[in-house]
Amino acid sequence: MTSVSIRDLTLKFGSLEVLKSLNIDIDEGEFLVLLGPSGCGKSTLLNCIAGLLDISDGQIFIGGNNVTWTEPSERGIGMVFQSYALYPQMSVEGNLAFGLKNARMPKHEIASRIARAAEVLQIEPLLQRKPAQLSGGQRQRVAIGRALVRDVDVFLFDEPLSNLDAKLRAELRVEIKRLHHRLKNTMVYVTHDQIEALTLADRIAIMRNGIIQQLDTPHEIYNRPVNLYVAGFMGSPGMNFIEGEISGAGDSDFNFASTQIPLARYPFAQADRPNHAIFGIRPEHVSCGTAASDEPFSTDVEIEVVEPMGADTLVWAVLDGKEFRFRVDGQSPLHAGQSIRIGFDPAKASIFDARSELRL
Amino acid sequence: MTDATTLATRPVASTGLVDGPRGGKPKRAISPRNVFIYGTLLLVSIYYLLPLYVMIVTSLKGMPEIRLGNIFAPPVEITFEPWVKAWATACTGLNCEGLSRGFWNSVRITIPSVVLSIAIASVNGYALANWRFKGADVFFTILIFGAFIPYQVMLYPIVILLRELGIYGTLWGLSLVHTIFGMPILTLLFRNYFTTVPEELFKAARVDGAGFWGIYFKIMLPMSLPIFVVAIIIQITGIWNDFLFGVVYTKPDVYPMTVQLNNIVNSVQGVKEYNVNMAATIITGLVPLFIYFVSGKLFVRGIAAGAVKG
Amino acid sequence: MNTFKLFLTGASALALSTSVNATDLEVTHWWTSGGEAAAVAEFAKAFDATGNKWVDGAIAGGGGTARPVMISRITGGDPMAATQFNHGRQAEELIEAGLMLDLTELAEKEGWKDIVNPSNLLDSCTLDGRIYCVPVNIHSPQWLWLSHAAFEKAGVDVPSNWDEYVAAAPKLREAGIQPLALGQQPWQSNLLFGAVQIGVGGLDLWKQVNIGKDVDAAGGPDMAKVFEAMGDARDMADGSNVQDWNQATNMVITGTAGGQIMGDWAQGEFQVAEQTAGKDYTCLPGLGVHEYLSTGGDAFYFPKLDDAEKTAAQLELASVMISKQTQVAFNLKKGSLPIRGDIDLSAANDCMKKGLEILATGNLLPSGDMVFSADTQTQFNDLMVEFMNDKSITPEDAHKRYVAIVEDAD
Amino acid sequence: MITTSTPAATQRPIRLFRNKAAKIAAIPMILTAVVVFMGGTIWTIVFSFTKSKLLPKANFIGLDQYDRLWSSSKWGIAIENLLIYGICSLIFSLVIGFVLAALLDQKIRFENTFRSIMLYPFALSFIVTGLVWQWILNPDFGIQKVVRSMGWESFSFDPLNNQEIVIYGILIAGLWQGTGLIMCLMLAGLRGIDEDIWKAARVDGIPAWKTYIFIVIPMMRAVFVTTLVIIASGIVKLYDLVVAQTSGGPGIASEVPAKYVYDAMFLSQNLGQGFAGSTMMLLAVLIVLIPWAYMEFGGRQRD
Repeated sequence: MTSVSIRDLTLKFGSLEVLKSLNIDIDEGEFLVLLGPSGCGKSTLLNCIAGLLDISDGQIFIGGNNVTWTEPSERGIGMVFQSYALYPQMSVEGNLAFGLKNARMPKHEIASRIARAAEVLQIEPLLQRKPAQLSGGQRQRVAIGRALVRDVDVFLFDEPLSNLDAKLRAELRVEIKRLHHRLKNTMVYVTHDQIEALTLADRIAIMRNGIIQQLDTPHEIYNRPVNLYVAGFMGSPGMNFIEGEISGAGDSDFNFASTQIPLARYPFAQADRPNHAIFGIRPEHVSCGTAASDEPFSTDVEIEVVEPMGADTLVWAVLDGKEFRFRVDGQSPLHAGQSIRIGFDPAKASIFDARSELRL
Repeated sequence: MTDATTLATRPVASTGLVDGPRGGKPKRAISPRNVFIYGTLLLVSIYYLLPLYVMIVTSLKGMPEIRLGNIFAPPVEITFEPWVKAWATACTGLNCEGLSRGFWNSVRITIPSVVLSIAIASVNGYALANWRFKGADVFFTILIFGAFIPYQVMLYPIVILLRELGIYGTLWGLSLVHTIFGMPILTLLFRNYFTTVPEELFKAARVDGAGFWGIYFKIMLPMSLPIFVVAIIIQITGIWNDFLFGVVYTKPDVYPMTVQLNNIVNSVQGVKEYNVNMAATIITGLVPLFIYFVSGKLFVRGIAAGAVKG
Repeated sequence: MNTFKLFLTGASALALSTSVNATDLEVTHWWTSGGEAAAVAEFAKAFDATGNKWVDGAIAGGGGTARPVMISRITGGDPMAATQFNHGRQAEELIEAGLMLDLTELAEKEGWKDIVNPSNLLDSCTLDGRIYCVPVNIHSPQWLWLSHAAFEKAGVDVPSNWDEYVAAAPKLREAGIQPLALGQQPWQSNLLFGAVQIGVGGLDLWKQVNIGKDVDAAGGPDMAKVFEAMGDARDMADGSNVQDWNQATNMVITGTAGGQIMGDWAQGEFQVAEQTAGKDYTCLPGLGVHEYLSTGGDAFYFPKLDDAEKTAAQLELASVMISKQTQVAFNLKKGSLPIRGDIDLSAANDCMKKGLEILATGNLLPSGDMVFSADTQTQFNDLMVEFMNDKSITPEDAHKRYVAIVEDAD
Repeated sequence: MITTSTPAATQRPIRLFRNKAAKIAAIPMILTAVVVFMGGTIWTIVFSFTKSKLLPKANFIGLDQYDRLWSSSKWGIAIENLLIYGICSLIFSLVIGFVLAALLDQKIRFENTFRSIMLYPFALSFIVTGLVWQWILNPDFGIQKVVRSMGWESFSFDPLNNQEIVIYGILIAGLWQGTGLIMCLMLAGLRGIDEDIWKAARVDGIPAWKTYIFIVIPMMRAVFVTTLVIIASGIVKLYDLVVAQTSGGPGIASEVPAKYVYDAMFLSQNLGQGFAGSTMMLLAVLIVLIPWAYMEFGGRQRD
């Protein structure tokens, strides 16, 4: 059963097209993350779903109903904002009750819903406080609670964790995931943080300039990005890209400078390949030292910078004149200036047409 | 816990201090910078306080002393007679009741005018900031244009308007006039203030099912105290001090205090009684001054919120 | 024009009458100085004696402040019951628009035509044969007021005419006395000019220029002399920094100034200061040269009200204002001349008596308000006040600009 | 799956009635803008082409009133005065207001006291302001006399009685009344500037005055816009202060346009002339305001 469906959604501000004919179907109980850099239109899309922006063309369905022209409060959604957007002059309880009061719900029903939400989010002791007296994490819990009490099928999150510090962000992230498992609501979640996207999402939609680049599971997006943009956007540190030529038709090679990478193991999507291509390999798919020699491809590189990050270490090296990053175990005793052997399996790589930037 | 951390920390042995700057930087109370700042501020303060001082001192002197002495000298013999005269017995035409006659009229004019003008301007600002609709900017521009129209120019058109509405000469008519002429600046301030309210708050309220008025009364109003204070002060000051509208659009039994002030100051009976004029001037200004001093801090906060963003 | 008339009348039908007591009449005027207020009190007393009530609507600041109030209220459909206006041409349009009460019946009944003297006063209240206002006093602006104390101090005899006065000016200066006191308001400079014009230029010239609007006469050598005299006056007034006319009068009263050219209303100030004409001060009509007075004055108009009781009370007020007793009481306080010739003013002082004599001999001129529109008057005011304050303007320049205004005058 | 055949949940709202409540709430503003300000302005312009005297009458005479207006030396003086006053008032208000705000922003003691002292004149009307300064500047009582009595006999400071400088005498009073508010606005603007800017400037060794002029002031655009609207509207409307202080004198040396208009309408009883004067004033305002409106609304993107 589809929970939220977006058909040919277009949004224009004057002559500027902000969202271009988008189509998304979100299943019931699905956790969809809209991911992209700032200005890509992801928050705008969320506001359209919520009904806070009037769209220029297309349709929006929620729970099977056409809500394209429906008021936000009647769409059956709850929304959580980046800045929490708590009403400063109301207590936590007042904040939770405000929407319900507007819907003229009976008092006892309001009370029981608040009690339930407070229990779920463990904010019972805070109910009488004002937002100003809460910490950032507590505020965001209350903001989630405000969506919760509405007892709706669809939750919309607009970068809810961006204002929190790293530690709290990780905690609340888990909590949102737990909440999703427990409530099984449909959730649409906007973020620019790929870790959040990868950890939370059932599916991720990567957006750029008002267009969805790829809509798929985190695994697919990570391992099989459909284009150069998605490949570069996902992963931190980012994928290594090397520009070069593909030679041969069957078991071809990728050539750049004096290096040749055999592509026999690479699963090409189609038979005809352009000459000019970009080869991408993630730093974490590179092995080094003795293990490197076991890989289908291996070569020597010179280390420029070593960045120990605790659990692992990021190494910046030079591979035949190109900058090349790879990740090694945190315990590896590497140092700048050293020469080392690295290797990887081209099957794990991604190769893109240099002109169209699409995956080959 | 603390013990553990201290123990775990590798102690760094002190290697001793060498000569040179050590510890907190010494601060001198009388630095050239402070002398400059406070000196300038004191000088400026004298410029601002001088007229008030002259007003008060003069109002406490008798006429002979004024004629002889200099205006900055404190009174040799303090007399409250000018104050009594200004308040209770100064004459204009046949009425010798001083300013007291107009005081309550001013109150009766000011309160409804302030309430009406602020109510309308705040809703305007709110609609302009949060519910933009097509053409709103055009109307707002015209409104700002209105801020530049000298009142005198609009006297006749307003007379015609009030007559057509059938409220010429009534208190409501006067309140309407104050509302109209207060609207440009107030709307500007309110609009600027409401645009500083986070948009997400407004969105959250819409998701919560609150409409135009619901958001205004339940969300915006309770968090706008500072800007309301600014608006109230500006309006009370303006309306209380207004002379032209008060005299043109009402009649003698509801003339505001400023009409009496004008009469006292402009009815010269022989010599100008500067002391009475000054006392009358201070008395007339007391209400706005009082309100201003009571709410000075909120005023600055409100101004900050109403002017910074635009 | 017609539509305007229509909505004016339509609007007055909407007029709100908020007073409870129908016989309360609100009277607007700008008489707020000491002598003036005392005079108004006489009107109020007399009117209250008829059982009605005078509601005083004094607005200080002169016609400039009061006039917008009056016009707004009359056109706004909420008029006062009576209002002061200079008679002359100022209220013509309000009458034409049908906003003023017609007093003709009352005037005929009481025979105003016979009692008002000089009769041209009533003429200026008359439009198309109907009478719309009550003249209450005669004012003549061409008086020179001299302080005995000042001349005594300077060691000169009190002058008996303009030329002697000009000659005495340096002596006054030496003695630290302001020779001529002049208020800064524009109309005072123009009044000075009017007085100099009749005093120095004489009657014929005055008539040719002011009534005949004769541009040649205005540009002629006689007028040049008038402007030279104005130059003298400017030198004598140099250093006079007061604003209001009665502040200037007060300088004469206290002897800090030698003299002032001001209308007969200055008389009221001397009276309030308890000074005696001939002993403490001297008054010279027509600057002591040509003893002519132009007669203007104040009048009261009665806006139309749609309340019969009020209308009756308005007529009653008009009748009270013109009655013998009130005229005497009012004008004695005001220092002006009464508008009827049939009353006994034995209580009048020297100056008033001088005025009455001139009135009786008929050496009279219409006032500036009657011959020129307010617009032209204001242009004269501006020119004269500019001239009196700016020494870079020569009498010749001022003369030229004067002629230009006369050319366009209406 | 969704059933695409589901009829729309609601009728498509008609454009005009979208935001209905907001539009209804804006009616007073729209009426004021259109009926009063626009209507009044058009009415004024129309009657400026007539020969109206005491009452507005539609007897058109073309541009005669404008001829007369521009050939009048009084109007010329009024315009000149307004220009001098306007430019000086604008510059001094902004400079003094900003400098005072910057001084108060130095984390000084007694900030509240100083601020109150500078702001209190704002609570007083122009009439009162004019009277007090007339009194202080009066050569027979005020500063001039005091200085002379201290022994400096030749000292001369009587701006209100000197044609050349009378407008500056009015300026002194105008600044006294208005700069406090400007200072407050500026202070608010300064407080809105990120502290880090100052830290960055300090680390970079940029002198304070340079930081103010090149970094802080450009960041305070919004405050300056509001301030300009307030100052400029005050300048155009300058009337009460002049009347209270000098009544346009000495002579006609301190006439201003608003006073010219008022006097034409109510002293000269020449409405047409007054309306012609006000039309010129409104025209001047429009010339200033239209670029502003364009900057404020035209160039800006909606977000």
